[in-house]
Parts: sequence; C-alpha cells; structure tokens
Amino acid sequence: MRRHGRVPARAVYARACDESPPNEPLTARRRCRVSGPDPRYSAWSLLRARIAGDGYWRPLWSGRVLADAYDVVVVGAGGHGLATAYHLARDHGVRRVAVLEKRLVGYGNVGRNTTIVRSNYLLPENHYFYEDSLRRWQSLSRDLNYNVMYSPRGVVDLALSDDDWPALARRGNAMRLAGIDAELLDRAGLERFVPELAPRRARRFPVLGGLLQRRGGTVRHDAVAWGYARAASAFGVDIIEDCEVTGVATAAGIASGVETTRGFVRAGRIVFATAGHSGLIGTMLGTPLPIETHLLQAMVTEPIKPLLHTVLVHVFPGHGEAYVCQSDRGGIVMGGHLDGFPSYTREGRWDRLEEVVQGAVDLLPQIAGLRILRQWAGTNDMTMDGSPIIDRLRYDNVFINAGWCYGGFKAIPASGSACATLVATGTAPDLIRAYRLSRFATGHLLDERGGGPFPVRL
Amino acid sequence: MSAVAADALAGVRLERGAAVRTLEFVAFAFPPDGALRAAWPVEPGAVSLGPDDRPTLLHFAPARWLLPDPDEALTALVAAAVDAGAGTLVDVSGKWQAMQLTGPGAARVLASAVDLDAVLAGRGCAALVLFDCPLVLARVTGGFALWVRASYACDFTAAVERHRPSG
Amino acid sequence: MNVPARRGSRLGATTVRFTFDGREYRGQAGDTAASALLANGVRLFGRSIKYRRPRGLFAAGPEEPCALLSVGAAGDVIPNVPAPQLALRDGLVCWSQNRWPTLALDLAALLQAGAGLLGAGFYYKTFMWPSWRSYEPMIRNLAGLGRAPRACELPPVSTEHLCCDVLVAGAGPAGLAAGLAAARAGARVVLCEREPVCGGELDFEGGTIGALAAADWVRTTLAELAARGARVLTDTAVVGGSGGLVIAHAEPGGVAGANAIYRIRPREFVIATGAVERPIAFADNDRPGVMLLGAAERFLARYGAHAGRELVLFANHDRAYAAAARLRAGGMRVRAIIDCRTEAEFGASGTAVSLRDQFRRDGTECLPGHALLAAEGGRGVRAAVIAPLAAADARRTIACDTILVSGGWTPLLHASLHEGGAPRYAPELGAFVAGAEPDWRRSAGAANGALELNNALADGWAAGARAARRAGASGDAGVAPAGRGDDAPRLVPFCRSPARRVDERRQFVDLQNDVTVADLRSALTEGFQDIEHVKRYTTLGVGTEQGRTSGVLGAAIVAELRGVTPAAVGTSRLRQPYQPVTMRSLAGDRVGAALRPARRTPLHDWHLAHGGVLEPMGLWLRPRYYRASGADAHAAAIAEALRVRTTGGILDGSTLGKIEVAGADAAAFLDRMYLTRASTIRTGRSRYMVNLREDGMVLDDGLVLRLAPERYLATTGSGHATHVLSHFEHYRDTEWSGRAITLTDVTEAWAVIVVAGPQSRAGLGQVLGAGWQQALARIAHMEFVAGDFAGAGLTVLRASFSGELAFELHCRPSLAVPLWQALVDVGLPPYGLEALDILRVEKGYLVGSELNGETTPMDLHLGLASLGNACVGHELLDRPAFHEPARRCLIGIRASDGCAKFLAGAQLVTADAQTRPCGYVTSSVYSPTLGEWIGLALVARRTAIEGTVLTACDPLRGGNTTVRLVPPVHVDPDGLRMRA
Amino acid sequence: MTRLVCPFCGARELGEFEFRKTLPEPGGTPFAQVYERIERPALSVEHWQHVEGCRGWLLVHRNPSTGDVLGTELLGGGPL
Repeated sequence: MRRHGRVPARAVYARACDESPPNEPLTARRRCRVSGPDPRYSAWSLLRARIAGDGYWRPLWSGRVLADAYDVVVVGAGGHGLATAYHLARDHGVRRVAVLEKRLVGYGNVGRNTTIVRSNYLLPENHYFYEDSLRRWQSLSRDLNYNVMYSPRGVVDLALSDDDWPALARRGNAMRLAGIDAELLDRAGLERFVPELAPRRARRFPVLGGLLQRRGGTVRHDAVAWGYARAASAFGVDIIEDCEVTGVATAAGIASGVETTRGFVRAGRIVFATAGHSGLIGTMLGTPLPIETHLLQAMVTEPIKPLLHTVLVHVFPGHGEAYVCQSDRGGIVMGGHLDGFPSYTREGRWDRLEEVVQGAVDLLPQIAGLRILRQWAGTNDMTMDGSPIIDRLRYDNVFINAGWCYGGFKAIPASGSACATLVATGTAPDLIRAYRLSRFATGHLLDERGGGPFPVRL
Repeated sequence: MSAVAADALAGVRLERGAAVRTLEFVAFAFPPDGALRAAWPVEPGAVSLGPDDRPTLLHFAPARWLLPDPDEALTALVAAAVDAGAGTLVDVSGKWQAMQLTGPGAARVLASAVDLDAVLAGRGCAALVLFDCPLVLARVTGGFALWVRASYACDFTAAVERHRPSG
Repeated sequence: MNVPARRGSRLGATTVRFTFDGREYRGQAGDTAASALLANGVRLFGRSIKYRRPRGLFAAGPEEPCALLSVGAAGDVIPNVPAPQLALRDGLVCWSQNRWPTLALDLAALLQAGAGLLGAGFYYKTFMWPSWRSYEPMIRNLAGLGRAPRACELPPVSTEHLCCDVLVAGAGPAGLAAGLAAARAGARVVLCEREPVCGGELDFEGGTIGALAAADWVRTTLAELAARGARVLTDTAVVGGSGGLVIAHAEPGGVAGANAIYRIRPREFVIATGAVERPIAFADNDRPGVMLLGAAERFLARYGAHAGRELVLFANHDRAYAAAARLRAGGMRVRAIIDCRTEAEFGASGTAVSLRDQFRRDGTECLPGHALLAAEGGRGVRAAVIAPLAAADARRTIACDTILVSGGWTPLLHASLHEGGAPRYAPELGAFVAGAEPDWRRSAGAANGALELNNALADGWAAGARAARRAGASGDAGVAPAGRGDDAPRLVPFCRSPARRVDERRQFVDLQNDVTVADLRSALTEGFQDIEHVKRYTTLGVGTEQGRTSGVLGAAIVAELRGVTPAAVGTSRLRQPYQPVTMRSLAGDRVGAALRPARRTPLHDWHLAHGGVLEPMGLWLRPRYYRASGADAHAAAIAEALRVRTTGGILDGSTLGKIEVAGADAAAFLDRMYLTRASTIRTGRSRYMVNLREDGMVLDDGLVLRLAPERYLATTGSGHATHVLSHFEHYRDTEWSGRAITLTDVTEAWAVIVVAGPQSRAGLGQVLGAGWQQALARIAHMEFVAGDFAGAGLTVLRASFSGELAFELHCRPSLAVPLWQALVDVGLPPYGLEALDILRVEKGYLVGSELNGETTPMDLHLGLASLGNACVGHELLDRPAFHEPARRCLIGIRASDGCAKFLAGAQLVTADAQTRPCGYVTSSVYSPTLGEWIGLALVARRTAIEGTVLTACDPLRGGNTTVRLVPPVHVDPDGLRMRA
Repeated sequence: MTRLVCPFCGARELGEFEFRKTLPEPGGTPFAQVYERIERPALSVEHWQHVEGCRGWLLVHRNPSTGDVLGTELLGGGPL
C-alpha cells in the first residue's frame, strides 16, 4: 500500500480563491492530559480496576446539575455540540460551558449513522475542512484518551460507466492537489483492493473501477459522543440530559438566555448544534433556514466473520444508492438514499429499506443469504446546497452549527474546533468562512452534486 | 388484436398487440367543462368500451384520455372537441405497446407487483408502474389489457415470464 | 447409533440423515436440527461471542441466542440459522460456528481466563497505543458468529400483494380465536403463523376449549377458517412494514430458500404474536444443559426429544408444576422444583398445591422460598447449587444434568409498538405490554399479557370481533369458547439469584453477547443510567434475538441495581424487522440483470445484430461503437467520427426526450420555461433553447420546433428528459394552472435517426425518393419539413450536433428499422456515442458534463437572461458570486505540443499556484480531424483568456500536461459545413 | 400512513410519489421562494408528484412527527 508523502497540514491549506491559507487559532493547541475525576484509560488501568474491584471507574461525565448562568450554552449533546464545548473549554479556556440535551448524550444522529469518515470531497471549501477533520480522527483516541476505533480501511466510490470517470477524476485530482490521498482504480485494481467484488454473474450496471481514499474508513460512533463528553466534562463542562430548550430570551437586541424544561438559564452566547432539529430552531427564531429535515435509514445484518474490508459506495441509475461496510462486531452496515420527505419519526419507510438491500445485494451477491437484523434512522438537516452552516443566527451572540446533510459524523472533530473558535473569538476561522448563512443570497454556493435547492435527488 | 407473440405461460397468456394508431386527447381544464361532460367518460379511471368489449377511451390521468386504435366515430368526436377548443389531440402511435394478459394466473402475476383491488377499485383503468415499467392497466373480459411504454415492453415481458405462477 | 423412533406432534416416521460438524446423525421427518441433535445426545452447539464459553440449546424458537448453525457447503454457506428453526431434510449439512479448530476444543476459549479484564466497554479504554489498526484484525476475526459466505445462489422469491379486512399475526389460541371471530362476522381474514404448524402452545399445554380437546379445536377452527375463505399462511412471520403496510416473510425450512414476501394492506390488524419465555439470571447460567422450561416442553411434545435425564426446575410461578408433571410423564426424572416464591406467596389452593404434594410424595424436592444460585459443570451441567432466599449461604447441591429455568413471559411487542404504540409496565407479568396503540391495531392474548388459556381466547375473540366490526363486517361474531388449560401463573417477579460481586461476572443476562450482571453494574457506575445507554455500552440485546430473552431481564436487573421500578427504567426501543429477514427476500425481483429495467430504442435489435456494443446510459441501452469500425472503442470511435466528417453516417437518437406542448398559451408558457423566447420561432422552424432551474443554473438544453402556431415539440437531453418533464409539469400545475396548455411526453412515439456528413443529403435523397428531392434541396438550417415515407409520417429536421450537414429524421418506431436499413444500404454506416462525443467536442457543443447543475447561462456563454425574458430562474442570476473573476466559464483547450494527451477531470493550474486549481477539463477527446487531443474546460474568468498556457494536472492518471486555452469551437468555427 | 391518496388515482403506495419541496412562506422574495423552508414539528406543507401514476402534482399536508398524511389535493385543478 503506497504511503503518500504527508504534506504538513498548514502548508497545504491553500484555498481555491486567492485568500491566504486558513490559520489555526493563535492559541497553540495545548496537548494536555485529560485529567479529572475519571482515571486515565489504558491497558494498565484495566488491570488496576480488576485489582481494585468496584468503584475504580467513575462516571464519564460528571457535571449534571444545571447552574443558572453560563458563559456559553450549547444546545444538543450530539457530536458537534460536545466537540464545540470541549474545544471551548480546552482551546479557549471558557470556564462556564453547559451542553443541554433534550434526551440523552449521543442519542441523535451521532449514534445513528453508518460510521463512515472520509475527506473525498470535490470543492476546496469542503475537502480542506473534511481533511482537517480526518487528520483529527487519526489522533482523536489519544487526544480524548478514549478509543474511537478510527479504522482507515478505505472508501471507494464505484464507477459504473465510462461517463462516471470524469466526475470521479475531477474530484480525485482536486484532492491530490490539496494534499489529500486519492487513487483511481481500474477494474483489475479494484478487484485487488476489494477481492469480494469479483464479478460472479452479469451485472445490470457493470463495475468498471472506482475512486479510492485509503485514509477514509469507519469510526465507532457511540465512542465519539462518550469520548467528547468525558473529555469536555474533565474540563468542567456541565452536560445536562433531559433538558429541552424551548425558547430564546432576548434583551436589547441580543440573546440573554434560553428557556428550558428545567427553567431559565442565562447565557453569554448560545450555540445551536441540534442537527435534524435545526429547521425548527430557525422557525422558532423567526429566520426560516434553507434546511429541509429528512429521515435517513441505516441497517445492519447479523454478525459474521470478516468479509468486507473497506467501504463501498454504489450509486446507479434509477434512483439507486447503497453504501456498504462491515462493523468490527461483524454486521454488514448499509445505508442509501434519504426516505425523501420531511420526517422526525426516526422510523423509516419499508420500500427504501428494500431498495438499500437491493443495492447491497447487487454489489455483493454473496451476502444475499444473510439476514437484516435491525434498521434505524437519523434525522438529517439537509441544506439547499448540501454543505453545512456554521454562522451567527439572527443575534450577534447566537450561533448555529448545522446543515450537516450526509456529512455530519465525519465532520465532528473539525466542526467542534472551528465552531469553538468562532464562538470564542467572534470571527470564523478561514476553514469554515465559506459555511456562512449568507452564501445562498450571495451565490457562493457549495453544491458538490450540482443538485441545487432540492436535497431529494430526482 | 391479433396475437403477434403469444407466450403460453402456465395458466397465463401474454399477447402483444400489433402497432396501431394511438391518440392521447388532453383537455385544457380538469375537470373538463360542459362540452365534454356529456359524451365523454369524465370520471377518473373511467373507460368506455367498443363494440367487441375492447377499451377504446381510457381516462388514465387528469384530463388525459388514451384512444387505442380509435374508429372513425370516435376520431370525429375527438376532432369536434378539439375544434371546440376543449383540448388538444396528440398522435402518440408507437409510444404504448398494447398487450393482453389473460388466463387464470393473470391476476396472480400482477399481484406480484401491485394490490389490484386497491388500484382498480371502482375504476376501469389505472396508470401505474408494474415491475418498474410504466403502463396503463384496464380490466377486460378474461384478464387485463395493458399499454406498456414501448421502450420498457421487452423487459416487462421478461418480468411477467419470471413471475409466471409455478405449478 | 440407532435411536428408538420418537413420537411427537410434528414428527413423521421416515428417517432423515444429516451431518453436523462433519458427523452423520439420524433424525425423523418433521424434526428440526435442534430437536434431532438433542435426541442424539448432542449438548454442545456453539461458542459465545466474547468469552467463547461453550453453549448449548437454550430456547425453541427464533429467540435462540446460542445454538446458531451455518448451513450448506463451505463456500455457499448461510450463517446464523437458529437450530430450532432449521427444519431437517435428507442430506442437510450444518456446522457449529465461531470456534477454531473444533467446537469441543476452541483455542479462543483461553479468553475466559482474562474475563475479569474484558468487562463492558473495555475496548473503549485500551487498544489505543500504537493505534487501533494494529489490534483490529485480531478483534474482527474473534468477533462475528457465522462464516462469511463466498457465494450464494438462491431461488427466486415470490411476492404477493394482499388486501384484507382483518390480518391476524400469530395462530396460537388467541390468534385463532381472533381469526375465527372475524371470519364468522363475515370479514376477509388473513392469518400469519411463524411456525410450520398452528396452535402455538396448545400442542403441549393441552387443555380443552369449549367441548373439544385443544388439538381438536385447532383442527376444527382451521377447517372453519378455510371454509369461510380465510387465508392461513404458515412458516410466515410478520416482520415489519410502514404506514399501514404490513410485510410478512415466509421462509419454509427456517433457512433461505424458496422464500415469499407478502405485502399486506389490512384495514385492521390483530397482533397475537404471543410471549417469549425469559430466564432468571444465576451464576454460570450459560452452561450447556441450562434451557428455558417452555423449550423443554416443546422439544418433548413436538419432537419426543428429552432435554435431559435428571432435571432441576427453577421458576417463580405455578406453571412450573404443571410443566414438571408433563416432563415427568414424558419420561424425564424431575429431581427438584426450586420456587423462589415464599410459602405465603405460593398460597394454599389451586392445582399447583395438589401437584406439589404429589411430587413430594414421589420424592421430588419442592423448595419454595429457595433460589438456584449456580450451575456446576464445564461443558455441561453436572449439578445445581441451591439455597434458601432467607439464608443465601446455606448452600447445597443437587445432582442433575439439566436445569430448566423460567422467569415469566415477555410479550412480543415489536409490531404493537411500531409507529404509534407505547409500552406500559404490567407488574403482574413483570414485563411490558402495549399501553397505547393506533386504532387499526390491537394486541391480543399472551402478546397483551393474557397468559391463561381462557383469558387468551376471550381477549383474542374480542379483538377479532372488534376488528371485523371496524372493518365493516356486519355478521355476528358470536361468543368466545371457554378454555380450561393451565392455571394463572401467579407469578412473582424475580430477575436474578443473590450472588457475591465476583459471581456477578458469571450471571449472564444476554447469552449471545456475554453481557453479565457485572457489566450492567459497571455501566451504571460509569454514568450510563438510561436503558438506551446501558444497551449501547454493554451490547445488551443487540444480538440476533434482539432482546427477546435479555431485554426485560436486563431492564429488571438495571432497575434492581438502581433501586427503581422497572417501569421507570423502561426497555430500549424495538426496531424493525420484528424478526431477522433474509436479504434475498427483501431484494425481491430486483436482482442481477433485473435490478432495473433496460429501456430499448426501436433499433435495439438491429444494433445487436450488426456488432453494436450496447452500454447503459441511465436506464437506456445505447450503442457506444460498432465492432466493425475498429479493434477497440477508441479506434472504432475515431474511425466512425472521421467517416462522418468525410462521407457520412447515421446515429440512433431515439432516446432524445420529446415533449409536445400545445394550446393557446403554449408559446407564453415556453417563454417562461426557456431562457430565450419560443414565441418568436416561426412555424416550421426550430431554435436551440436553454432552460434554467429555479436557482438560475442551467437545467438542460435542446431544440424547440414550432409544429404549428399552438403546437411545439420541445426536445430534451436523454439524461435529463424525466427531470425536465417533471419541471414543466410542476409549473403547468402551479403557476399556469387553468391555462390552455397541455404537455404530452412523446419520447417513445418518435424514433430519431440522425443522418450526418457531406453525403447525407444525397444519401437521404436516394432513400426518400423523388417526392423529397425538392424539399431536401431547399430546406434551410434549423428548418423542418413534415411529409410521409412508405405510407407513414416522417419529419425531416435540418439540424446538426456533429457540425456536419445533418438531418434528423423523426419517424414512427414501426418505420425506424426499414428506414435505417435503407440508409445503411445507400452507404451511410452507423456511428455510436463515442464518435458523437468526438464530433460534438470538436464543435464545442455542450452535454451533461457541462450542464452539470453548477453552471449559469453566463458561465456557458449562453447569453444573459436580462434580455427581457422573465424566464424561470432569471430572478436569482444577479447574485454577486456569478459575476466575480473567480467564477468559472466555458473555454476550449488543447495540448500545447500537439499530440500530448489530457483527460476530462484533470484540474487546471496556473504556473504560480500549483495547489490552487483555477478550473478543470470537462470534456476531452482525440480529434482525428485535427490529429490532437482537444477539449472543453471551465476556467476562472480572470484566467480564461485564449492563448493562456496552463497545466492540466492529472496525478490520478499519470501526471501533467501543458495546455493552452483556445476558442471552444475547434473545427469549422463559422459553421460553413453545417450550412452548406 | 405511507399511503398517499392521489385525488385522481385513489390510494397508492408512497413509493409511487416523489417529494419535491416543502413550501416557504407564501409571497416571499424570489430568493425566499427558492431557498427558505418552513419547518414545523406538526405540519409540513409540501409539493409531491405522482410520477408512477397520473403524473399529477399534489399539494400535501403531513404531520412530519407522526408520519400521518392530513390531506392531499391535485394542484392542477381539483377532482370532479
């Protein structure tokens, strides 16, 4: 496996337009040990716990009592909310931070995706951002002292006709120019990398090869939420579950605090990281957002011994899509198209489940005898160009970190750091300056697919 | 409708009709106004039958009628409606491949793709997609008449063959 | 070893030979792999996922957590088939799973030594240094159950859509009662039963219903249901659905084969799926030989298979005594019945008391107020350790080879809680039932907590009658028959035996995922209080039994550890499918070549017969090139393109989208839809038009022909046809609703044959004959003439996409092949899409790679919308970003040194900014006319100056090429050839 | 309910329809009409097309939190 020359991150961050490359926040990232109530995790800690018996491990996050005022209130204890709070406390020394969660830490989309991480995006504004995220994934287990199981097993976008090559090549070449690893595999190269794809019988849409990003792969999603919660709590962040924000109080033109089901909480700044419920926040604040809320299903088979060692993305004509990988526990995890209409039910339509299975079985006929064990769904906040929004919302001290469409999970580390910098310093770091809300009015759209203001592909 | 290619499936016969002149009449307003109401099956999914119980006028979409192989009288009627400015007439010959699915197993074959009772409840015809092929379906004596979009006709026939009731 | 013939309600007489782990065994017709192996004395069935502890048979249904087998030859294996569901057939080959080298000796069992270190979530706390990647392969190989299949050939799946008045899931007493009541009331009933045989638990609990014995009642009920036209589907489990659609899956034989999917649309749905027995946690409760009490009864009654010889029962309800009596009658010796209820709770009346006294007289120890603390034995139970609850340390052992445990029954709520149902804790059951359900669904019988036979029948009958009434059936359902079966269980909830902390590591709650009480305790201490968190952190109930035997047990233990009621803890959310479903069945008819239908043009067969290489283009199949033209695609395309430039050729363009727009307002409507005005096109002429999406981006382009003052033919690109049609229909039905416009898709009503090249006019004249000579001579560019040929309509449009003199023939599909063949015969050979791509790039014409939804009309030099035509999308074209110097626009591109190669998808960079692309190549072809690689590109405006030298970076495919920007039209810029 | 009642074709499976967009505030600027969406937990007003049936466009009122369809009407003029 050829290793690509690792270009130092900063030199590569040259943006497409003529601005200077984005700079990291001035405060050098303090690489400090996560100390705090919970002992540091390691193999030795497992031994010590075995000897010490009960009481050795303590709760991952401790700050559970809601104070009446905070410097920053983050709404939503998903990946983005927790990561933002963590970086606010760690990088910017914000002392009083609270993360308010309507239900449970990690109960939303962070626990409902298909665990894929990658940075194989086309547009510079996106691939620099997701590359920053992918690099943080590589060291996140050590940073958080919590094993998130980043597994760089490769992500392959398949080519099913000669007309697919230009688009895949355009994306791959843009990535290589930005210092991101990408390879174009022909049929033989693909079968070497994914032996399970060896064609057994005639396919309706022949697989001709694909665009591979070797450093893409999977991450255990639950571990991300709990890892960030634990690390943030170690820095004194309060994480309050069963506390729904029902309104924003304002005074003299800026927000003064949030109404919650546990009473009013004063806040210097408010960050909404509510993913699938961001559209409602927009309506609540009287600024309708360019967001439609759509349900995205995922499913897993019964656990089997290792079969698939990479992540395959299979998009074919006739509105067909299936992305397939195998979890460490052995289940084949699959996802596909949105359900295709606004929904908060998290239940999913049966014909879409069948379509995803059809795509997966078409790709890997040998798994046709396996059984689907479980289906679940996330609530995706789809924006009108497919890229996120990290910006102020209506008030100077209210921020939104949303619009994550399909890419929310893989963006968590970079989003947390960049959003924290925006909230702490008031100015967005270059990495996310393109994710401003005004881009729709000014026309600086970040439309990777070219689908326009219609999140549901026709 | 001569049987050009009859597949003798067990208990199911799928016959392709010959290429015939086919028209689509599209009214400007739905529901169509007075002039048409009298002489025309205006109910959604309404069908009027020709002398040999063959559907000659199928209201398969809002203000849109299919006229497979219309005789002179029907052509004159439609021409009058066009002259009256009620709508437009389009010659779509070749767009729809006429087929007949007959035999005891016909309903079971279609039940593999659609809930027939729900689709044809209180209707003579319905526009729908069977085995991923768009078509217009009508109940006729002894089975069903189908007008399948021509480019899908070959794969529709293959799908019916796959779904022939076994035994 | 010859095993004496067994008698059981499901057994036939004939012998069936099968192999398990390579060794041949004999069973009987009607047996399952589980019952046959049990009868042959096999105790060891598998190994657990985490600690690789030896595991036996635990349950008698799909909830079996441990005895999962792989079925079939090595490569074509189907893994994870629950042994109790796997029907025996002659020559069946099945294997145990998750062990190496053998089931008896599994090296990974050494993991048990480190069990103390491998508590819940240990993998989050370690494996971080040097990186997870170094540990992952080992962990992945240890994880997973069945082998990964290398091939899978399965028969087709039959699908059937059903609609009915009342659907009943489950054909136990309650389900049969519901079905009978609804059928008698005159409703159309469909009844699905997961097992091959109806009757549920009646076949071993016996009892009488009305005047009949239970088994006779089942037979007569099924007969009456059939007589009343009800449809009973056995081997068919309700597995999911959404919004009123219920999906049932038939898998006869319990393993993927000739399966069926029923898509049922019931007006009313009665859920009588019964309840599944749950265990009580005690130390080492995972040893082979520990089994659910009901499972032992099923194996005895249905298959005549003995769970063991010396039994110890451990339960918290009266049913244990009736079951013990039946097991003893079946020839097994009951050593002891451990009843954790105190004497007071046991009460003084009822059949249980008399049974207990009878057992005591026969020497069976009946010990109320006791608990079974642990099972002794390694690869099989040897003894049970018991002690009174009041004095937990007064332990003593009772020798036995089997422990039958029963902690109560958990109603199966998957279907009831889906889409609108909510759970409610029923203390008398120690489990949850459906608290609220949408009107069209009702749970009945054991699924609703009615465990006693009489209650189940009454509950089922009432639900069936209600459903029939709501579905509009007017008949009289009559009265439910009285049932006399086992008494009410009088259960006292009891979830686990007392144990020291160190023993809690061996009290298993989820047998498949090795989740122990110690794991639940450590999850709570680490802050995971909510049951959803506990499930995710400890993997409780995420296995193939999906919480059937572990869900409520886990919740009860968490409640005990937290000191709250189980109602406060709740259970984790139940999800679809209600029972694992084979993927082949979900794929249905869309497998292999039938994944999507292939659309064919009228000339499809001709292309195949004449060496046309057809490839998918969207759903269409189109000729990319013809083998006769050259050795491979590239060579053939060049030859065909050159031939069109020099002599002539014909192309099948039938996939062109065609929409007839007619009516008085058609012209105004098209003015709104297109960038430039259609109203100014004269009848008999056509114009190249572009339409925009609402956000100003170009949606599609094509020719618009004015057939008559109030009739246009709008042609759209093949790839965008359905999208543009929907776009037009959207505006017709909203903005232009009620106006005189009609839209008709006539794509398949007209075959299109493109005749291009210098000799196109002559060849066409030869074919069309005298009548057309004059028209062909006088026809102007972009003009069309309608006439007929061989008695059918023909339109000849003079328009060119190749840059040559060219005509588009629009004829009826029936005329296509003769006309095409005639053109070939006069020396106009066919050319494919690859050649067309060369010709159109040479002319700088646009296709999908330029009309990719990211380009405005200004980017493609298609003129500004501010020409006064308020078309769709023009309002948003004045946004600043579309006029910035960085905005990319269309320009031609060529290699600087002639024959150097560059490909579409290469990024363009200027000399001074190697990592910041200023554009990219959208199309590139080798032009035989110019003898070099040419292309089109989108480049930032400030850089898009003709003559500029850039580098086409293509690191993916071998490096960089220096290129220069040129006008987009490479060949015949003035269009002289086209207008000749 | 995943069954949409097409005013012309009657009750049909959801897979036959294609959702296009939720509607913004009526009468807003062209920009608002294209980019803004009204998101409410209990009511979503949407445009759908019955692509696998009569190809008619529908105005659909749904409750996105429960999935219930509250009402559908044919955009291009009503049924009889």
